[in-house]
Amino acid sequence: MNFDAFLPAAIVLSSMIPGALIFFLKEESHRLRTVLNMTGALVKLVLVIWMIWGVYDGHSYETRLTLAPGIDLVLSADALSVLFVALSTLLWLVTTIYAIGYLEDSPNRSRFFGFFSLCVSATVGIALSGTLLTFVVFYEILTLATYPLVAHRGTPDAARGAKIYLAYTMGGGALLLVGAIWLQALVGPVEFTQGGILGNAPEEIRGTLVIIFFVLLGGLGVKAALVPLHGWLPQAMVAPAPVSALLHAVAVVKAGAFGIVRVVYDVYGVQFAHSNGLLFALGIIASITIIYGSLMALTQDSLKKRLAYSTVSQVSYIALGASIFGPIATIGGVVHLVHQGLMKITLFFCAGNYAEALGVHKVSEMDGVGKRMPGTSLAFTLGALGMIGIPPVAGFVSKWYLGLGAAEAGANWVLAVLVASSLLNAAYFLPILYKTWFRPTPTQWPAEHPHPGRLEIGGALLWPPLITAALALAAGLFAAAPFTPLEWASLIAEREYGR
Amino acid sequence: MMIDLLALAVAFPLLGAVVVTATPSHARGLGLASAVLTTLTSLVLSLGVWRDGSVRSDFGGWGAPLGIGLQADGLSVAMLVMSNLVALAVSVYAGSYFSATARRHFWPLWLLLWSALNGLFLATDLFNLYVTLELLGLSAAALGALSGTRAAVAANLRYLLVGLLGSMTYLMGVALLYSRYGMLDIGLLAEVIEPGLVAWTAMALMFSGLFLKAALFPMHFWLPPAHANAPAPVSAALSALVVKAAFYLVLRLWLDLFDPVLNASVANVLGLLGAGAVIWGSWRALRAERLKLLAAYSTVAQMGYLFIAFPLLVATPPGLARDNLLAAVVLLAMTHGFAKAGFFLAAGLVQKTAGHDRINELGGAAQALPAATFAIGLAGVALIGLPPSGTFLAKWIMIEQAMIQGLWWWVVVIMLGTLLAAAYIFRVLGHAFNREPTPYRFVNDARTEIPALLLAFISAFVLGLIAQPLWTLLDQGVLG
Amino acid sequence: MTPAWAKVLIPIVLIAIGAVLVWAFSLAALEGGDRLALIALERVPESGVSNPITSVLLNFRAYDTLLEVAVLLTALLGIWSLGPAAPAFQPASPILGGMIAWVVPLLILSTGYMLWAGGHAPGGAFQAGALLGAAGVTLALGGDASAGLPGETRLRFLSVLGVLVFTAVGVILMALGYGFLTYPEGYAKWLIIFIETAATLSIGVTLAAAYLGGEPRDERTSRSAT
Amino acid sequence: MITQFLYGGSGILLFLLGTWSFIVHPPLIRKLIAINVMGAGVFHTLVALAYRGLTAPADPVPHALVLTGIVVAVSATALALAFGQRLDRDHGSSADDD
Amino acid sequence: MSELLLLFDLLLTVTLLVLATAAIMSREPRRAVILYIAFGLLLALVWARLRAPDLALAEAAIGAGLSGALMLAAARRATAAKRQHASQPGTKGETS
Repeated sequence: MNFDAFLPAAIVLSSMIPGALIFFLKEESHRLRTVLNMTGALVKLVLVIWMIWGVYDGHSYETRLTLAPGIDLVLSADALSVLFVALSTLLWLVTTIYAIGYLEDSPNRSRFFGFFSLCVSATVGIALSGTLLTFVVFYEILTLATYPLVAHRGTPDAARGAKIYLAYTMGGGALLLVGAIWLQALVGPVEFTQGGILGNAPEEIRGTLVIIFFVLLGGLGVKAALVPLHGWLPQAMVAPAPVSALLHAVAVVKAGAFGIVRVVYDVYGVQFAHSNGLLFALGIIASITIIYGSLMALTQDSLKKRLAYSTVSQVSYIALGASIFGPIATIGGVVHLVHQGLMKITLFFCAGNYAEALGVHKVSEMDGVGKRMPGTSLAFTLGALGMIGIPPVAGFVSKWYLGLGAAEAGANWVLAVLVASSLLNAAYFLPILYKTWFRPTPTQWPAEHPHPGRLEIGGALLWPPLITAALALAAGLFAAAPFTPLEWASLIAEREYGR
Repeated sequence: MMIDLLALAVAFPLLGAVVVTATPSHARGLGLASAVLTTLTSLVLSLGVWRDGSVRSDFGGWGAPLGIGLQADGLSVAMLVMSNLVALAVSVYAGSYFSATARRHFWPLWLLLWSALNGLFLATDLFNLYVTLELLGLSAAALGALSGTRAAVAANLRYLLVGLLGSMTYLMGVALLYSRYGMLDIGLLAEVIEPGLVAWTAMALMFSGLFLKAALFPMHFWLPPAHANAPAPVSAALSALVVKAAFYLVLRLWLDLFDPVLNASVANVLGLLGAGAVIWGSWRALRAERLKLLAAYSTVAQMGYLFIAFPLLVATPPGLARDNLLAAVVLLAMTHGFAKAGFFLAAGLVQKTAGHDRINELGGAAQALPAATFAIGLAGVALIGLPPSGTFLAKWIMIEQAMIQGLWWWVVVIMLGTLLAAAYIFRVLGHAFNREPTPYRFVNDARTEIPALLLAFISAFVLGLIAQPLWTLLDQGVLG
Repeated sequence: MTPAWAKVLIPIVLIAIGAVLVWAFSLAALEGGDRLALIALERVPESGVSNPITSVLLNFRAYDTLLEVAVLLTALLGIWSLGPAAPAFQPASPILGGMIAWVVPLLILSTGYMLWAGGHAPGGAFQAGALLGAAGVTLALGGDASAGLPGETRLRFLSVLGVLVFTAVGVILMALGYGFLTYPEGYAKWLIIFIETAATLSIGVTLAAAYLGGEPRDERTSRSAT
Repeated sequence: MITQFLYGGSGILLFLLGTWSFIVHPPLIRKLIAINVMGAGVFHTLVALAYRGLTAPADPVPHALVLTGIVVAVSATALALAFGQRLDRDHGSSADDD
Repeated sequence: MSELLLLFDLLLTVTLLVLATAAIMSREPRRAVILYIAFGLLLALVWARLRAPDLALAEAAIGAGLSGALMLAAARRATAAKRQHASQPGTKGETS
């Protein structure tokens, strides 16, 4: 087997194998576990960089495993998948560091890190899926791998949250499965192809294809937290902070959003979806979700829940981008896949830090945290500003392209949605920032765990948010430089519309 | 010197049973040795079939119709491999599971059961099948009662009697076929059998007998108590292999013998019963209070899927699609074998540690036995039908075929069963996450935990991803 | 108990099944012809014995018979696994005791005859084994708590003897190149008698032990009825 | 031919009688008798169709099958009775219904 | 000759069926078993008539004889136990 045919599989395995090994480790073997984790993460990073280079050069990588006649498991790399893979790999590395610091001295870490690695493997598998079948396979594995993470703490709350999470995702998985099989029964094996495969589908099955689109959307919408399928997301907040970070920025919601992008562009084809009114329907759903999520975020006092609803809202930008016909909006949606990830993971890291160091869980308790934890708060501020869409943080770039694309497509109502949403974002983030920096520090924090070193909190917890915040800033500042998410997204859009 | 692997696959466990009966003090060592030997024989035999096609051996040199022989083709070998691997794992597990006295009883009966299974998968003669069925039924019931509780004895007595009723009914069908066609060899009969009252009645009799043994809804009533109360390794074998053997026979007889007789309405009735099994079994599993009872009801449900395949098979015209469907059914049966055996073995460990198997109170035990909990989880993945298990692949093919044929009803049943299965599996797994403080060591007792884990792992990962050889195998005399 | 509707329904269903069965059977019997009779009878001389049933049982379909002996063994092992036997019977009356004194030797004698006769006349291993078992049962009825069976070690050995000899002969013949349970020409008769003898002992012992029930116990006096 | 019909038919009747009794009579001993009558019915049918008139020798194959069947039936009966005896022995003893 | 034989066959068959029915219908275990043994012996006779002497022997010795003896012992135990626990409610030997 030559290397090109093995690389996609190797990228998946580079986290799956360490993950499987970690289960067998004794609880006390910190060092070995850390070594395994970090080796996996670094190897994956190296492999992904290799792949980016290759894809940019027009190389194609494909691992194909025939399960049964006509049923192939295909991992392949195109521009879109590489973007998502790169995001997952990078953020996995950072999150692993964070998690090692966060979970110090808590029980069942072998189990935790095992599933953590599986979760990333599944995400990368989703990113690299070359067929709808493969996508479904990894989509379900992701459900399986995240359930233990959500339930990890073992409290009754965690059990409840995990149960709700499972009920939603299993239901969604079932829908996706039915949709995928239905599609395959109709048109044969569904391989993701730039420009879609249904362009010349016979007229008489078009109606069915539209129904299937909504079945698939129902399945993907659960993970992407489209209203009204978002109910699990706030409940899943019971998970440990690194898990929330991963779930919101990289793994679960992103998998759903990525799936929607895939289905629209590479299965149905944007042309087909546009001419059959699918894009419009998707746009409506995404817009409702954006507004609803922001409104809900406004009412939350719990910091993590506010962030969770913010995710509901922000992830739908990706769907929104996909729903506007035209390459510029596509760029906006696709690039937001990365930008939202960077910003949201920063915010969750910070929320974890506040909770860990000061016992601060609620927005109302955040008075003056900026003075007490300046590093964390700086990162938080950057993330929040980015979410609102203030230049030069990455979020601005996404919104700019989305708006431009909407204007170009003549969808003025989308512009209204964007403006409204940005105002709402500001309404729920700015008060936090105000509290953080401009309110006096209280005499007593809810539950303070002073850190012995000279930093405000352990380095493993402080550096990850700073790094991701810096990346979010850089992605906005240097948006036009080569190899930025924006440039890559343009490449994707070019290829999708090019053919 | 001539090695007849077909004969040895039956003779080795038989000789092993003889040896362990005669020297009960060495039962474990000798029993394990026979287990390994038998498994090796079966694997070598299967490899041969996989490479060179089906083999047949006629004992006594008389040949059909006068004599009896054994035959291994793709279908029988697929079941043979699954059964022998599962049985080997169960043997290793049982080596540590049973007390010294129980061991003396377990090993000879277990090896007899094994020879019955091997004999059944390889048989070509209708009456010979009756004898293997009886050998299977008697040894299975005796093994099931080994746990010694009153509930186990009563349940397995009922199992024994129902099994007898089934075999007698089956035998009546055989007698009818013999009286019309004057032979017992399946292959020869297939050449002369023609649709008509005689063949139809014989089929109805034989199939009803086998349905009883396969616990097809609504004839499943005997299964849950018998399987739930047996000792864990025996439950594993009963649920994974013994009922599966009856299903295998239905499939075999249908494919090889009754194909011209079986029409769509018969197949639909089978599918309907299967659907009933899926819904009812899953529902009862969801409501079960005990872990092993849950597993037993899950077996009822999983057997249902296998029968749902019949209407799909009948509706699908011969060709690639039908071959795929057939392979999917076999894959489903194999995956369930591995998964359910792994599940029961792990459940046995949990039960032993906790002293009971009431699901709602299992938290501590689950935490203390990560390997067993994992095995349950992995087996659960296969039972639900999540990827990358073999069940997923099989269900995918079944659903696709059902959609292509426009048989939406079966899609609904399969999906409903899948969701119910997810509910009952995660009901168990939910208890694994709790705040019981226990030092984490993944494997505590390798000899019992590793077999369970391996079986579950095979069901969840290996069979789905490396299913291709099964198609190659089934090409030997079954497909096409 | 069965509900009232079932009491009515079951017989009706069964009668319907019976009608179909009788009909099918009459069709089958009419068209059945000679079935395997001619083929089998024709080849009896090649089988090494002249009693056709014995030829079928121990040569044509010897593999069936092997499994059948295994079924018998399974039943015995199952009985043993269920724990100790029921309480012993009351001692026999003198008349019965007197009868036993001559019935048992007679039964054992006829066992030998039956076994030998099986080759050419009605009889054979199963009938002989049954008589042997009957001897054990008679002893048990007479108050012998061990039914004349030997101690555990020998009892275990005797009970598996049939399967052991049967399988071993099969495997050895296979190893010698004849094929499993394929008797070489000229040896068939003696091999069949050898197998039958072993099977008879096993069957007799198994039936008697099954009648007694319960696990074999070591403290049993090793008086042999064989 | 009429002999075959007569006896074969009575075999089927016996089979049905046994089945009926097996279903409706719960006591173990009655179920066992029922099973044995069912078996006898099947065997009887086989013996009837092996019969080829007073002069011709009977078909030995069904005979062999029946012989095997008889032995299997007695094995099953013995095992089932041992089960029943075990249940009787346990009867009334406490705390074993787990 | 042939009519006589047919009459004989009919007689045998009717007796056989009557015995079987009686064995099945009898509530009292011991009586049922004894009727069953009688049925088995008659069956052996019929089989001897059907030119199956081996089977006749086997049925008489094993089917009727040993099975009968086994069941008789069980029936005796059941009857004794019933007498012993007459006051105790129970479902002796019952499976349903």
